[in-house]
Amino acid sequence: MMRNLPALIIIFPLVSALLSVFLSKISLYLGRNLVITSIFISLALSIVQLREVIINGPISYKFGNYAVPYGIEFKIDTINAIMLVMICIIGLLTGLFSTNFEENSKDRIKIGGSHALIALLCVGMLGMTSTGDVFNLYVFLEVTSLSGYVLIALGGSKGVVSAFRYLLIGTVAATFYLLGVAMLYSVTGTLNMQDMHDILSSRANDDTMLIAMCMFIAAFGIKMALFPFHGWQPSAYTHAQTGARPLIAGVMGKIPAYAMFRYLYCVYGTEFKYFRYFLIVIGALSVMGMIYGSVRAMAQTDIRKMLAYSSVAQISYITLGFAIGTPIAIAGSFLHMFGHAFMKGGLFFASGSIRYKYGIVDMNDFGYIYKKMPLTSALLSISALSMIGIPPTVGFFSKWYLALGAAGEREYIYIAILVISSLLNAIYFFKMIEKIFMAKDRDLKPIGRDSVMELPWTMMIPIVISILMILGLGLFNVKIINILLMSLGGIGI
Amino acid sequence: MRKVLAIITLVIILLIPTFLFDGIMPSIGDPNSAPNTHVSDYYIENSVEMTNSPNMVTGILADFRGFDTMFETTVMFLAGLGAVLILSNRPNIKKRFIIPRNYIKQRPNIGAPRYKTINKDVMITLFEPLMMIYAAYVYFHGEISLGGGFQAGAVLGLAYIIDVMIVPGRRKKLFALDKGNALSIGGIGTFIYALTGILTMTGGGLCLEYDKLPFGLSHAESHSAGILMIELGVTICVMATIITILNAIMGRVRFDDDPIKRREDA
Amino acid sequence: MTSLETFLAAKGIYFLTFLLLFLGLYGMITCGNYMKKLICMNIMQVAVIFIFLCLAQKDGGTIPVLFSNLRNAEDYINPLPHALMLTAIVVSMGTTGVGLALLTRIKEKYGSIEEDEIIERENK
Amino acid sequence: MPSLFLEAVLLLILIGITLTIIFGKDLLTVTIVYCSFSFVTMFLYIVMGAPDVAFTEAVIGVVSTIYFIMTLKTIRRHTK
Repeated sequence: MMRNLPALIIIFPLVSALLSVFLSKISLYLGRNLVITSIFISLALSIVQLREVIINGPISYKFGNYAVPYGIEFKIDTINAIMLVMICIIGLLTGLFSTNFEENSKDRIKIGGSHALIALLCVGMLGMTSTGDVFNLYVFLEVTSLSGYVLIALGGSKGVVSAFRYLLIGTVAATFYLLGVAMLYSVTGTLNMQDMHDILSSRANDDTMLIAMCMFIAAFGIKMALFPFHGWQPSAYTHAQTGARPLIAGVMGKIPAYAMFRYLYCVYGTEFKYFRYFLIVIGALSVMGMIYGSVRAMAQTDIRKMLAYSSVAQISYITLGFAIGTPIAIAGSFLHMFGHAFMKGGLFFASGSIRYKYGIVDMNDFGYIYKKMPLTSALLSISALSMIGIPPTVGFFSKWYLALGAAGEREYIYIAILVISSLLNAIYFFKMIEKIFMAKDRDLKPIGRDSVMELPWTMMIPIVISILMILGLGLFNVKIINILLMSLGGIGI
Repeated sequence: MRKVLAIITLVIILLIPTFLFDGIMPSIGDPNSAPNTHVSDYYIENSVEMTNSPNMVTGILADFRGFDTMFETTVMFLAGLGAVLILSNRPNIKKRFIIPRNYIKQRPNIGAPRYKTINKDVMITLFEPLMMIYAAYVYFHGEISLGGGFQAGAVLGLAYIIDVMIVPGRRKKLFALDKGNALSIGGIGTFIYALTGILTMTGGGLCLEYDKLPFGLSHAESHSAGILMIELGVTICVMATIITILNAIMGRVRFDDDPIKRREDA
Repeated sequence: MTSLETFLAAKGIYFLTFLLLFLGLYGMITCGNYMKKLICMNIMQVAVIFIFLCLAQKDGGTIPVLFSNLRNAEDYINPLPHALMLTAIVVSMGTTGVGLALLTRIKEKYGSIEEDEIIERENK
Repeated sequence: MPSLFLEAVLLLILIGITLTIIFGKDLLTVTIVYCSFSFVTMFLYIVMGAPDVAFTEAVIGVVSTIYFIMTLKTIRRHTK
């Protein structure tokens, strides 16, 4: 059992997703409940695994017990162990949250199937995070993207068109990724990341590596919606299925960012000849993305679209940390990754709840919502404050570590951009807070569903846990940074 | 404007391969190039003994890199699930931009098909069993010669497609699967694959370590049994998925000889 | 080996394959019709498969199925890219299936699969 | 290795087919031409020494062509 932890974390949601449609035919909610239970089991297992990794060091799991470059290997260090926990938490919360959006539907395939998609999205992301094999990463990338396309397409007619555009551009990204793998394979002859790193550092082949890295940046840039490649993202996040939106917007963009980190630092390594130039390129893209995303977000009134554009800016903070390249900045960008998953997930939980209760998405109608839905507006304000970077929340600390790292490298322009971007964030998030607390009362009528509480309990749990995680990650930031630094030393930064 | 842009793109795209990708790949057919030496030699020399499968591609696909194949099968299931879910709801007829015309009144009655030189039913009844036998051959013979689970499943799916498409709705079907059932079967097929992984773990091994299958077999037998088990899962999943996607798309197509009732609910 | 063969092995085949890949990309960018975009997407994926299979070729090697009289590593071509590309083909087929399902929905809602018409109707 | 000539010729045919697809106006023609594309691809796989991949491509070519033609029944045939 303990030996097989890395495989079991993936296999539980996989099996539940596969059986979900079949079980829904037997009993209406059986498949759905099985999916939620299995993600919960995965969460428990991943916490156990995190403890194991912190105590005993990195785990290497070999499928089929074949020696390393010949079979597929999973490599778990503290960074991806924490990421697995994050994916499982958001996946579980999303699974609970999206149960509310299908009450009226009696279509068995739809109820079982949409939860199976959430589980498969989790499976794809869990696999992408933990794998140590470049081709295995491609297969998981495709699992993630396919379930993403379908979840976006389920959000209605506009969702279908944006899903189709995402499918086209996402497949181009996957093809570029495969092309990069082909180039690296042509100079190394292996597919294992660690083995590849050893061969690449002994056998310099700079031209091929240069072009392969361009391919990887384009591929992962498209998948995570980095600035010039972000075209598909705003409409896709806006029109995705309401129940699954926290998972799509909160986590789906961050896993390719982690994969890019693996390629930059684990496969290529700092001794690569053109390494500095790549950092400069990524830094420039991040800076442009931060300004562009914030400026575009200011112009929106639809809360979903505003949050989508703000994601373009926020993903750039993460890549900015990679571009600075010191351990403390990278740890800061990982902290921002975890924090932003809960902030953006929380904002989408809150906006989804408001839509569930009153059927509105325009911020101009949010007047007096704090009296009608106190907990939801608490989540909205706390996440907004965290996005801006007000001290007790996690947003402040991640930006603080990023700025510390930039100061250590004497990259003062990055600090200036961080401050400017935070101010722009403040402009549009204070606009939202103002609409919640000060706008005129619109006399909103709840649509249809009466309940004693503010919301059904399956929606309250995600909201409460998001608030707790945003504050908790902020309060215990030193601990998390220390855990992250443990592994960063092992990678050799 | 658009044409000029298109031509500029074409020129750039023709220039990229000439300059950017010039001389970065190893020469084709060089036995000493990196991809042909490092891992490849190990597979060629050892895979037949280690996996008991004379076809090295199947050995690698199903044994060394079996975990990849598990998720390849999952992708197939996911594609079927996605097609069914996307096509499970229709846009509201009033919100469509172009409301489909009802062709019933305009269409003249074609009557029975005029070409009667070949009796298609006989041809179909002749072809389908042959295809299915061939699929079974491909499945069981996959480790020894070409083929494997995927191809067998696709051939089975093609037999179904021929059965459905040539004479729709006129003859009793070979086996009828609606899209919900086909989807469930696809899920179960992939589950068989995952179950193999779980069985090896309960036998005390790592995931997909066929030596530890709890059947009490020798090394060679257990590898063959493991490969056959996962190929069975792949076969079922691929067959069911091909049928699922076909059914999902076909549910929206209006054929010339459809009964009238089905057109009006469209 | 003639000079043409040397040229083909070193550059020619790769050049043609990359040309195919970028022609597919060109089609995806310029075609206004979504169905043609989907087909060009398939062409791109096929081109990448060619590149992998080019890497697998070996002079004097035969297909990677065991023959009893051949035992050495240089007698067989590299089987690993073949296994990888089987996976890639299946994945591309899955993507095509989902894409076609999306296309059917788009046609039902917007009555067209031309990009400019859809953009025009989307903003109505 | 004489097979390189064959590969080059087949690749040239594929490029021609691709140009036909990009500049074609009738979607049914495009689909049928795409079917021939996957047929030529299958030959190319065999020449490259990958019969397993060729077998898969042969089957997939048929299945995806059928899907394309089925979808085409719901879609207007001529492009702009």
